[in-house]
Amino acid sequence: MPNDTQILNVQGLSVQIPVHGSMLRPVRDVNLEVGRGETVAVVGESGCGKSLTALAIMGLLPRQAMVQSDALRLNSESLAQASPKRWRQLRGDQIAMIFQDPMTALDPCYRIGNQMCEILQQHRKISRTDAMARSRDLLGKVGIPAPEERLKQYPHQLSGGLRQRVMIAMALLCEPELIIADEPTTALDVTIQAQILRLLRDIQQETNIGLLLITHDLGVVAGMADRIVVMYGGQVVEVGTCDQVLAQPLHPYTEGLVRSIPVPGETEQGETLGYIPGIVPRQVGELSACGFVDRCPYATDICHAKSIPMRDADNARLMRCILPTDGSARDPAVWVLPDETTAQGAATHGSTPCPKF
Amino acid sequence: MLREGVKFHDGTDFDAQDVAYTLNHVADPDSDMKSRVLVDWIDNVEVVDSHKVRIHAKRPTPAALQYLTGTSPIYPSGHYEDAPVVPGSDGAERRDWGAVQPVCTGPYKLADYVAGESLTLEANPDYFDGSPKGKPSIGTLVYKTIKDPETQVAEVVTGGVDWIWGVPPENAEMLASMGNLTVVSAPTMRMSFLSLDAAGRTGETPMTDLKVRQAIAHAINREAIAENLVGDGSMVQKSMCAPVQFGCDTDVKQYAYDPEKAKALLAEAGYPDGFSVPFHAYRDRAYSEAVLNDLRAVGIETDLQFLQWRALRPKIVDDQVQIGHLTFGSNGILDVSASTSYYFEGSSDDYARDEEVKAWLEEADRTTDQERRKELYSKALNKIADQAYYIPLFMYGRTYAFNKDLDYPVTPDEMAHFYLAKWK
Amino acid sequence: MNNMTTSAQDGAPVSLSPGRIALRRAFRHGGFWIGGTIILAIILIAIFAPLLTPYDPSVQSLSKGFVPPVWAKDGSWLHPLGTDNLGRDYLARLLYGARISLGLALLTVIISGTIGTAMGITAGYWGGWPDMIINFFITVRLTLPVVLVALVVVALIGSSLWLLILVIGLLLWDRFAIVVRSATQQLAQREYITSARAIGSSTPRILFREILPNITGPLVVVASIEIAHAILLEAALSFLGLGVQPPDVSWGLMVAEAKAQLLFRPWMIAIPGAALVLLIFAINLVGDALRDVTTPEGKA
Amino acid sequence: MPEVLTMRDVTRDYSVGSGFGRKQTLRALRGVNLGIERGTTLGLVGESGCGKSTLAKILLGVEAPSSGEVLVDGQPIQSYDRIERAGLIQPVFQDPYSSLNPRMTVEAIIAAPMHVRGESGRKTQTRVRELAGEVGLPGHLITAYPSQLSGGQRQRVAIARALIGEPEILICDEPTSALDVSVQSQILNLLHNLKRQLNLTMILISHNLAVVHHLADEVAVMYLGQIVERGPSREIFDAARHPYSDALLKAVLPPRAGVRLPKMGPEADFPSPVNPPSGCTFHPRCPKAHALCAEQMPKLSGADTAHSYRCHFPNNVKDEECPRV
Amino acid sequence: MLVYLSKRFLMTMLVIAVTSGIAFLLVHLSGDPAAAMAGEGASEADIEAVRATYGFDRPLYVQYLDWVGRILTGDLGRSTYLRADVTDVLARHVPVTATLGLCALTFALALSIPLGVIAALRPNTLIDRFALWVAVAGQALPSFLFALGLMYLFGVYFRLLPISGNETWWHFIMPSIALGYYATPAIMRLTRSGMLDVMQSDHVRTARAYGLAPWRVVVRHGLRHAIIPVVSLAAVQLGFMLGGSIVIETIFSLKGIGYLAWESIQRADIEVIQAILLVIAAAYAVLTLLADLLNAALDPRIRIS
Repeated sequence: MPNDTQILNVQGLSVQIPVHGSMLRPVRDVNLEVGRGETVAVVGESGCGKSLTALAIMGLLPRQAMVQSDALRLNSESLAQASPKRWRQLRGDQIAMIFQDPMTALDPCYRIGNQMCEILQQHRKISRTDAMARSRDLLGKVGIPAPEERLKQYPHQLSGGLRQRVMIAMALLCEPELIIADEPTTALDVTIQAQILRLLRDIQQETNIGLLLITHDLGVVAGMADRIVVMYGGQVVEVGTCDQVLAQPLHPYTEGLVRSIPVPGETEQGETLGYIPGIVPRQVGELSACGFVDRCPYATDICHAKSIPMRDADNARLMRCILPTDGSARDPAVWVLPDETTAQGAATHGSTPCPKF
Repeated sequence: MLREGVKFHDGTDFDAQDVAYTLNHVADPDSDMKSRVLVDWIDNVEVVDSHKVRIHAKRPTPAALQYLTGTSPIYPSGHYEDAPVVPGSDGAERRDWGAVQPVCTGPYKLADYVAGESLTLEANPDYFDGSPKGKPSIGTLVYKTIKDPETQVAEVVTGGVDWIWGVPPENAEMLASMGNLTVVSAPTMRMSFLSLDAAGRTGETPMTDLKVRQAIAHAINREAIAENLVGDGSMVQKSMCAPVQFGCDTDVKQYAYDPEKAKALLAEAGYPDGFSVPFHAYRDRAYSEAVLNDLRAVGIETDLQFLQWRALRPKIVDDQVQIGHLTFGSNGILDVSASTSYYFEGSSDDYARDEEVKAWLEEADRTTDQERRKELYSKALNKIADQAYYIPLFMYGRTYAFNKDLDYPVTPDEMAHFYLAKWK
Repeated sequence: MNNMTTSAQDGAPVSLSPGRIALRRAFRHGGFWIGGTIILAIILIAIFAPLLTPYDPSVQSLSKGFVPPVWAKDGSWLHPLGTDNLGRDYLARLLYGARISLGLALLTVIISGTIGTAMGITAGYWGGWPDMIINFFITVRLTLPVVLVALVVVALIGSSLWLLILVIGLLLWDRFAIVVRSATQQLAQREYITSARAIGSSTPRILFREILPNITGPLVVVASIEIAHAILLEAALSFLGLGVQPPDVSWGLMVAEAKAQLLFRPWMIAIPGAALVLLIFAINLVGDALRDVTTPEGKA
Repeated sequence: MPEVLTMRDVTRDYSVGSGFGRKQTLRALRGVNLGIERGTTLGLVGESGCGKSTLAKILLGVEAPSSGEVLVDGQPIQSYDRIERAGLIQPVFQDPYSSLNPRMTVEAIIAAPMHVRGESGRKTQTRVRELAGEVGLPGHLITAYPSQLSGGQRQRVAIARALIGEPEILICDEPTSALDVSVQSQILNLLHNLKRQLNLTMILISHNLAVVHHLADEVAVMYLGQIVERGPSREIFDAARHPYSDALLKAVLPPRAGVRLPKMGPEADFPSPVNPPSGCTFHPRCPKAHALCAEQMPKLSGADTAHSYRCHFPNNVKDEECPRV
Repeated sequence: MLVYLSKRFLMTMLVIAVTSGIAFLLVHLSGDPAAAMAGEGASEADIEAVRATYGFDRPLYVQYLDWVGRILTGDLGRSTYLRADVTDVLARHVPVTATLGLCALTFALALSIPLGVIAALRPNTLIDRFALWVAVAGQALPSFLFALGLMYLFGVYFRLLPISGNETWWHFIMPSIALGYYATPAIMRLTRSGMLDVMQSDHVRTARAYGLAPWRVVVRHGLRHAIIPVVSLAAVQLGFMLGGSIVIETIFSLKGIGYLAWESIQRADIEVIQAILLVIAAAYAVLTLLADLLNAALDPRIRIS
């Protein structure tokens, strides 16, 4: 992707958090790029570091977290050394964020209009009347009926779906170049989820902003993303376009995920589903092996011996695995294990050398 | 015969009409007078002429003059008309006589009064000449109630107030050494004694045994308590009366401090290992503790019930007090009939219930022959001592601390006579 | 982040119960150590008081009153902390006083804790009418000023030690009830309570096996607060002359007896006062530490 | 086959306070009729607030219906005492973090139903260990506390506890929605195997249609306290009649390349159960709503067949069969 | 809102009614107060007379109903010792205690809220530890010891402040500090934990994610929430202060209701004691009601449903 259309460029991002005497490393050496008008989905299960990556990009991590990066550029402005003041100017203005739970993300003590105006007036020299007018227009734009009245309402008077629309309107207030949406529909009902995703997608295409979508739901990714960044254990393990990754996952973790999801119409009723044995290890210390090695059915001695670097694969894809880059040497059957092995997996898990700090 | 030329604080003249009015009022059982013993003897009061009254007594009352000094100030006629009407029980109305602001004739007049808080007195410029009290020297007096003794001491030390009394005796020396204070101790008429249930009002207890009572008397080191604990101004009380009172015979049987004898007596009474008994007290816990300590030393274990007077009093009335550590101040009346008679004439406070003593005392209270009275009182007090009905312990002392610049004569009657005080 | 799985990874054959884990964390907590050591020392002093001093705390020697402590002029090792107005050894009184202060606090908290926990669990578990009624009682209790009510009762009935314990115990249950009620309400929504009902557990089994063990955390914290509260309340009542009565002695009573000496013999009030402050300080430290280790966000 | 579980016209009302004072009635269930045959699995689908969880609680006997009756094996559920009832119906809950008592060991949790029955001997102990193996729990975890287990392991413990009393009916309330996808599939496999081996009757409550599709023989769709459509799983997934079922099906986003977001979802929001819309409660959100829908609650169609539904204008139905005719 | 208010009012009335019964029972616990009221030297006949005068010979419930009946007509009874209507006596003492309580609360809030906020914003730093130690140490010091210490230091040693009485504002300084410091740790802790929670809440994260100025985040989106439970606690603490001022008022000879209560207990002035218990209960009930209303004003979720 050419540089001039790039909005966000993150290179070598790491986060370390001291907890009870040891140092957690929930994000390790993450590279990420988002272009104008592009939707990039960061996918992974709980504990993979995707949300912390987003917060690190926003500069919102708690004080005790240590963030390092080789590059953190927004529109070619380097933010690695930016002052807290500069961060505040950018947040809400050039980068906006939509959170998971619309029930709690709005301040219950203030009216919708009040909260929107507050943000607008923080970043723009604008009268309260004008700010209200813009807020109302945006509420209308995100499909909220009777926006004038909504401005005067408190968040708890709105349903979950409406609140998430308000959050989207809020994100659009200052016409940002990048929106980070962290699990924007997880807390919503399925029928509402479709509406909100569609709204996000429409707005993103209309305004040509970059959208960084953080989610665990591969279904959402399939509907929304241009490119997919798969994270596991704090690392990016695979990068590719949406269709490439879903159709032919390269990293065993991605493959295992895809194999474990039942799809009506594809998988049969009661068909034994694939699954990834074991559990996500604790992210402490330097890696001395592949982060996925304990759960990987393809693991070899090499995987145990050293950490695996990212490498290029076909069609401008990236993968962090020693298996062939063309997707060969994969066997869907390896994921379909008898249940007893689960037990074994969990049981033997403790005996495998856990990375020590 | 009343003095002429005396004026009330409101300017009206003081005459016989006022005296008769006041005394007739307080003698009325409905008058809400607290110390009935002081007025019960009055039948009615008659005006003879403008400055002469005649008091008709119900019976011969030799201490009448003493009682009159403690009864009540004389108020102007019609004084009680102002008493507020308050609801009584069952919707009936009664009048709160005591709520009327006093109008008197004394050297100081009341300038301001806030119940329970403060009292401001101003010198009475019209105070009659030739009064034995003399004209007051200090212009304005302000009494403040300060509840905590420590706070009182702190105030007098820092000059917040000029005069306090009831200073803890152990602080007297140190207060005196401060340099800006005069510290004086004086005896009082308040006596401290043990009431023993000789009459068996609480049931058949060891207290009904003379030997036990005598043992208790011997067990207590009264000298040590009076000297070391109660401090300056205190002294051992020898008889069940204040020595300054008329008729107080102190030459009665004395029980010397002798724990061995006490133990022997207990053994004789059938309690070689002592016994256990509830002990009621309400004032000055340290003094009670000292008594308890002595009792324990001879084998009498006590269960101290230290109560507010409010809680103790009903127990006394309800026959529940085997040993009571009580005090009595006789309202400053210098006559034994105000103290001894009160305790031994069969009232609810009488735990001796000795008919002979009662008869003697009643006769003495009604006889005008002073020698006969003395004799009768002596007989009664001797029997009380012999029987160890009550065990006299000590007379309270009182320590005063006041500004060095204040000339204040300390008197032994538990009263503050400010008309005698002056600034140096 | 994912530290919940640590032990599973260690494959430790011996599993630690949450209570043991909390205790383990407590032992790594500085405040718990300091406070716990002080409390333990005071408990030992209370238990072994007769071995630590040759004096009987209630034996008087009227002629030897107000001996100053050893560090003051005229002090001697005969009475290291001096004597009081009745000539009783001050150190002996201090040592024996710990017994009453601690014992009284413990007993009152057992009474108030039982009442409060029973009410709190009832209100929290059943909700509805029982909750309303108990809430009402809590409100009524809160509207009654503790010190005043205790004073009235003790002044009018008399202040025996047992009455004092009973009165304070009957007055201090409100915090237990409030905390237990809300903790139980939260628990009652947990699915394991629903599960317990679905597997046919009897109500007592649910209350004692499922709920009670899971509210021990807040319960212990409240108990520590209330122990301190009871000691302070007894001291306040003693200060007004209506607390513990002789020959028993408590630290509050010692402070009360010594307050007359505030200006001229300040050590007499300072010694029991310092003991009192130290004890409550230690209890508060331990209470704080327990709060830290039993609530996950306490250490945030 | 006989119905092992029958619900007849079950209604459940809650009284809810609204801010300052006034109590209102929330009708969580409005006349639910449901029958389940032995050995089948019924998937219960609907969005939050539709009454799924209330239904589960009533079946478990944890809550009583406001009206109507629940029959188990032909007997009213009240006629069983709490231990008998527990022997018939057992739950598996959504959140494995809150469904296990953190103060009890895995062994004690699994054995609890036996303890409640007063059986706590050696036999129970052996059975607990056997069962732990059957649900795939490593043996050494038997003495562990829930906080030391992963989410999947906890859910296995919950399943073992539900099975130890050998119940006839298993009620699984969102058994996998709190789990990561890679773990979810293990639990689905386990449930499927157990159901087959033990011939369990199962009620699977879920908002995830993929999960329901995977396990259920029959599907019932709930909307605002009512069952709006019920039929064999295959029929519902292939040819749903009720527009709401249709909307739910369309909202499923499979993780497959080339999938695009569905064109439309229901426009308006989920209505408040305190003030339900008039007529067909779905009409404010329904793309096919006519004036009739706002006035009249549709009757149940096809009640005598395997596939019943409540709609005036159903999909996939020939015009002449349409209920409004 | 109106429904809620009238419900709350009824509840409050019920609480006060039950409290009045308890107050009455407490005061009559020891049975008949006549013996004590009759004073030293009273004969049995005298006591009988007092008993009849004040109606103590009637059954307890009749006395109670009589008392309640009179309260309902606004008559709180009459002090037998002070010889004045209790209403007048209270009218003189309540303002003193109210002033003391408000001063003490102001002192406590002024100290605890900033300390709590700062501690929460910098958790586990020196300032946080300092605040916690202040709280732990503060709660360990009995208020009477603290009061005596203050008096010794500022009254006697430095002679900066008047020791006793309630004539001027200066007189209120030491008592207010002595009374208020005890509430400080509780309020500080609540502020701290409330701020800790709210600063980690989603809406504060939103506020920060939209670049709002730090003070806006802390005050508008943080403190505004954290203060809501503090309001309730402050009301409760003020209620405690009304009842708990006995010791402080006695030490500083401040003629408030605590002082009056203690004096009246010793004087067996039962009508005053009853009335004080009732007034404190009513004040507490009113305070909690006010706190609820204030909370409703602060939190629209309570206000608008």
